[in-house]
Amino acid sequence: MRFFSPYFILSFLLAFGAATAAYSQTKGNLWLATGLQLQSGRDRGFSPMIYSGNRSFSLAAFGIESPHKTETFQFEFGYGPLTNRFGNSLNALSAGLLNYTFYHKESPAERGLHWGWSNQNVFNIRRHNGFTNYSLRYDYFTAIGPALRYTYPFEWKGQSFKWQTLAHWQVVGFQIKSGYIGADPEGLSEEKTGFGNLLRAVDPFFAGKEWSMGLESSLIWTLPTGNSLAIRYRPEISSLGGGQPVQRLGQAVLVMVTIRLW
Amino acid sequence: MRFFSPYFILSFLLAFGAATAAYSQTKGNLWLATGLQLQSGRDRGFSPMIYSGNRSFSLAAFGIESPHKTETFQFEFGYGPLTNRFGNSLNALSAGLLNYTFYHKESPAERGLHWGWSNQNVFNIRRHNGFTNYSLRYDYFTAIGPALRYTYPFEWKGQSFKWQTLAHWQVVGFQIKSGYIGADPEGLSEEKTGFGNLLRAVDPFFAGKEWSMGLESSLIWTLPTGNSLAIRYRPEISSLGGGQPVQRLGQAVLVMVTIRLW
Amino acid sequence: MVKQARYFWILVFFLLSCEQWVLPTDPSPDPIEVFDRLWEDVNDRYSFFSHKAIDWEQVRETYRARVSDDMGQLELYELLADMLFELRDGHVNLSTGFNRSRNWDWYQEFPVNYDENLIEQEYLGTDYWISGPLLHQVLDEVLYVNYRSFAQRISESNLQVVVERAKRSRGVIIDVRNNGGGNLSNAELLASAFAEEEMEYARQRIKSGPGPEEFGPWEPMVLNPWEEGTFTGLVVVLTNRRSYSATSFFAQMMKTLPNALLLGDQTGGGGGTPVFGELPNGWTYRFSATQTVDLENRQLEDGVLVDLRLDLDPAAMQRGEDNLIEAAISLLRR
Amino acid sequence: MVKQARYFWILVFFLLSCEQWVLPTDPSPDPIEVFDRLWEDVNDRYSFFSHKAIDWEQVRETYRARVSDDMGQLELYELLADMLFELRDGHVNLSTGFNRSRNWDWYQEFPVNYDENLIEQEYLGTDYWISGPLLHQVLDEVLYVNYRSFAQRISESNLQVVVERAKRSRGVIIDVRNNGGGNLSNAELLASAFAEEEMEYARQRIKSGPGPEEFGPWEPMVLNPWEEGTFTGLVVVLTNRRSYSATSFFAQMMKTLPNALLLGDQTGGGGGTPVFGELPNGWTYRFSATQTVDLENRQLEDGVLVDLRLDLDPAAMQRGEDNLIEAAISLLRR
Repeated sequence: MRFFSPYFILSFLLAFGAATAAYSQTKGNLWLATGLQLQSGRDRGFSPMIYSGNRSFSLAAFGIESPHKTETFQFEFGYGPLTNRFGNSLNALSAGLLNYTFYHKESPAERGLHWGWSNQNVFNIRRHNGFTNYSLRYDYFTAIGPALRYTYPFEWKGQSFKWQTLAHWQVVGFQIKSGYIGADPEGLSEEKTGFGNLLRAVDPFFAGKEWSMGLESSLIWTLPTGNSLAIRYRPEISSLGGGQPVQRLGQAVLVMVTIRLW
Repeated sequence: MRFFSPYFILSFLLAFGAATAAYSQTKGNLWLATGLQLQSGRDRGFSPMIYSGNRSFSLAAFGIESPHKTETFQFEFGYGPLTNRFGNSLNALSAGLLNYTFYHKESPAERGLHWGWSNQNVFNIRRHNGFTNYSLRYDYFTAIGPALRYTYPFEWKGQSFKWQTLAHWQVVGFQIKSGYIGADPEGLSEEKTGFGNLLRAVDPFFAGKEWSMGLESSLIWTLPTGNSLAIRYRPEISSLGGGQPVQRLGQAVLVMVTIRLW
Repeated sequence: MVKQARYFWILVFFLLSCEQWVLPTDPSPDPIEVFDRLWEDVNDRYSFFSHKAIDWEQVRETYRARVSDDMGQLELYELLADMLFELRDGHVNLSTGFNRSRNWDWYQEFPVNYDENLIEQEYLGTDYWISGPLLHQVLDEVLYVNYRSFAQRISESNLQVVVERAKRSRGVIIDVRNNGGGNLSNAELLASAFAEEEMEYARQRIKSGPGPEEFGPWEPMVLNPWEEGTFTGLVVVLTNRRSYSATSFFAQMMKTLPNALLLGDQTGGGGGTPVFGELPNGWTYRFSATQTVDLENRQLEDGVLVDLRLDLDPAAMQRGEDNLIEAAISLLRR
Repeated sequence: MVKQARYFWILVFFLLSCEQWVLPTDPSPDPIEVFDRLWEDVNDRYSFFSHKAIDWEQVRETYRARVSDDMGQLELYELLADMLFELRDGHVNLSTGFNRSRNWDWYQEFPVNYDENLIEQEYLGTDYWISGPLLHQVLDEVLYVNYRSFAQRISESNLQVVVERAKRSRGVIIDVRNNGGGNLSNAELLASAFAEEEMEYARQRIKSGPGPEEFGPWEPMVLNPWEEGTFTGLVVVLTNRRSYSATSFFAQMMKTLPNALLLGDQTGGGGGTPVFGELPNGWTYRFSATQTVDLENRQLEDGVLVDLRLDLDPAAMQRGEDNLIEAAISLLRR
């Protein structure tokens, strides 16, 4: 997993970049970022205790900026051990795809406030190291909601800088969670047919009962070559209700390079 | 390890980039690459059998090109399980720093054959999963030797491409290897003083008895923005004699992005 | 433009203030809180209340009165251990680092029926084979296999040699007395080497909600013949009251096979797979969260009954004989 | 320009052709090759040839003649097992998947002196404490601790409770009979809880080259008192011939302490740390590669002698008594 994700993403981008390089009106960018995420979470299916720790966290994103809108496809990956305050531990892995679209028909793309929407898909899996049975639990959700972006460019000592904050709030979608005791979602094994089975395991995701929102604040230093180096701070929360509730809180600090593809 | 390496490298580059951006005559580039390495190796301290497998392999490099010479500092990291043909396994981790300097006073930097020298530092550590005692062994060497680079730029369907092959051969240096039975190098524990101890553990590295050589062949697609995407093939061999000999053979295929910093 | 940035500062502060709301701090480690958490989790997820006719509300009333927030950790441990003891279940433990509570009534009141020293000296001898965790020796043309813990993994090559030696013998004895269980996959692998065809041997269901009768559907448990080849001659499995958990499942698998029979005393039970939990003071616990029944809907929790009931005879032991092994040998040689 | 590229093609082909030269293929799995590899590796790395007066060249002559490339794997296994048996070392094994060779003469010829059923029924009872792998019970104001395998990790909190209970008792019995060893760090941790001050208890050296007497320097092995607090009252350690490897080291540590004494039979030995190896047919093996001597330069390989020699008495057993435990109790209560 650790290895294949950036590999496949880059392969995809190589192919994708080649296909879209012909667009003359657009700009294509690639982001690569890596850093640490302080994650805290609770899964009632395991314990009433909070498990937290510093995980490694990386992301790779691809963005297309056309005159009227900006689209970003961001793949995220986090992995590491979390412990509770008595030293019990679990290993938590997250993989997600976070897509943004922002509209800037009336104002320049480089500056100001832009509205848009976002789509978030997150898969979380954790293995408890102290439990011999039912030690694996996971959850997944996909949801859409509004997004907001604020960009403020400035100069400092003759260099170009940019402050950018993105916010997203997931409103409606679907979720799948591990069952009351075991790893398989409730209802998954009742029938033998694959798809009917899957449908039984899917629950709705509604803002109010479920939550997922986050910010991405970046301080970006744009190089004369058009590439940039940046530091990003990325707080986020998520909470899935029903069955055994799952809550999570993450704060990642990342160093990031942006590569202008065209 | 997995997380800190790219993180620190990037932090270092951010600082380093800022310091050197003032040079007007030079070009600064950052490479990031990830892929798979088919590694085969034998450590007589463990077994007469070859252990091989596909490991994840990544590298981050920083290069400065001035009118007369090109310098590259490349950090490499590989990790993964290797198995012998009966299914026994060990986990092998490699971390290395490979530096190149090429001279091109008489010919353009973009084309042709250039001589130079290289310095390679590699640390390898492996843990055997089937052995209960003395299951950890490692080796390290640092050596210098000649290097050669050939660059051939060409155009295809209106896009700029470049074929580049680098070769290096390590001639003289130092090595430290695990002992006859245990992980600690022979002689390491004879005295209690740290430095005298370390000197006892160090053996010379001489081409003929020891070997380390490798190639890096890249097919590079240069984007209009000055950045590039590339595929790199990277065969290498190394062999350390004396005590319990260690031999290794690696072939990595990597996808790579190059980021023009200035 | 900068004015618009205010939205963002509001957002940032909102998000940071969510922390306590989304993820409240850990519950208090006070004895009353600890007691309530444990009682409630057992109430919600334990699977044998109705089968064992346990009134858990009544248990709460008895023990809750004895909890106070100024009691010591040792007293609290003893109280909780006593409460869990009422479940009469070997898969229930409370682990504290200083002690681990357990209920071993399922074997402590019954004859031991197993003497390891005797088996090593009189049956295994010094030249028995060690194939991973399987210790085996040929006794009067019969292959005797001793397996002491299903927690020890059987590899395919371990099993291969047992099957091959079995084929050259007049039958197999598998001794899982005192085997306290372990991993179900080892039980399935070992039993699969003696199965001629696919067969259902039990059905299992799992708690699916906090209600006392909230269970998922009954799922069949199926044994498949080992693909590398099986031994379909006669097999005698020796069990005692200390054959527990995965060993009960193994006994049930073998009992279902037409070519195998169980000899000795019934198994201790352990038909519920345990789920784990944590208390706010860091102690961990486990208890059964599933039910397993045989093909006649008898709970495996009550133990798997043998086909031939036989106890170890002290007089035979005095002669240096294990009369269970001797009985199995004469059965197989008949 | 393109002409220069030829250098590179030459380089590439050179590099690829190096493969066989840098990394020759695996040796042949033929019996003769397998035999030679094993004999040679033992010859180079085994540590007790001179101490045990073994003529390994002579052993080669005896066994090499019986190897042929058309022999079966089972025959080859038996031949190699017989050859390794000559080392008279419990830390020597050949593992093949179907069987594991061993030399257990160090206990098989001696009295067992240990009955687990007896200890469970008469001493531990049903209400003993379980602190990780340490099972303990107070007997006549004396703390009896039973530890069955140094392979099972002792945690700091496990040890804490033993030390605390020890402090409230008139002395401690640590029963490591039948404990076949495991991890030296568990031995050091357990012994450290009874050490008043830092002390050297043994010296160890490791093979450093293929010559029969090529060893690194003697390194002292040191026991440090446990930082969390120690029990410095009287301790009796019970050992038998099956106390081996890490258990011999533990016995040696305790023997060096002024407040502890050993009772029972000497330990089985196992004073060499085993190194592992692989044969070209995939079998693995291990054998001793170090030597350890006590403060009088006596090899731990020969076993650690007890302070008080005592065997289990069948008459006492008949009465339901373990006379070693009884002797330890009366020693501590004196």
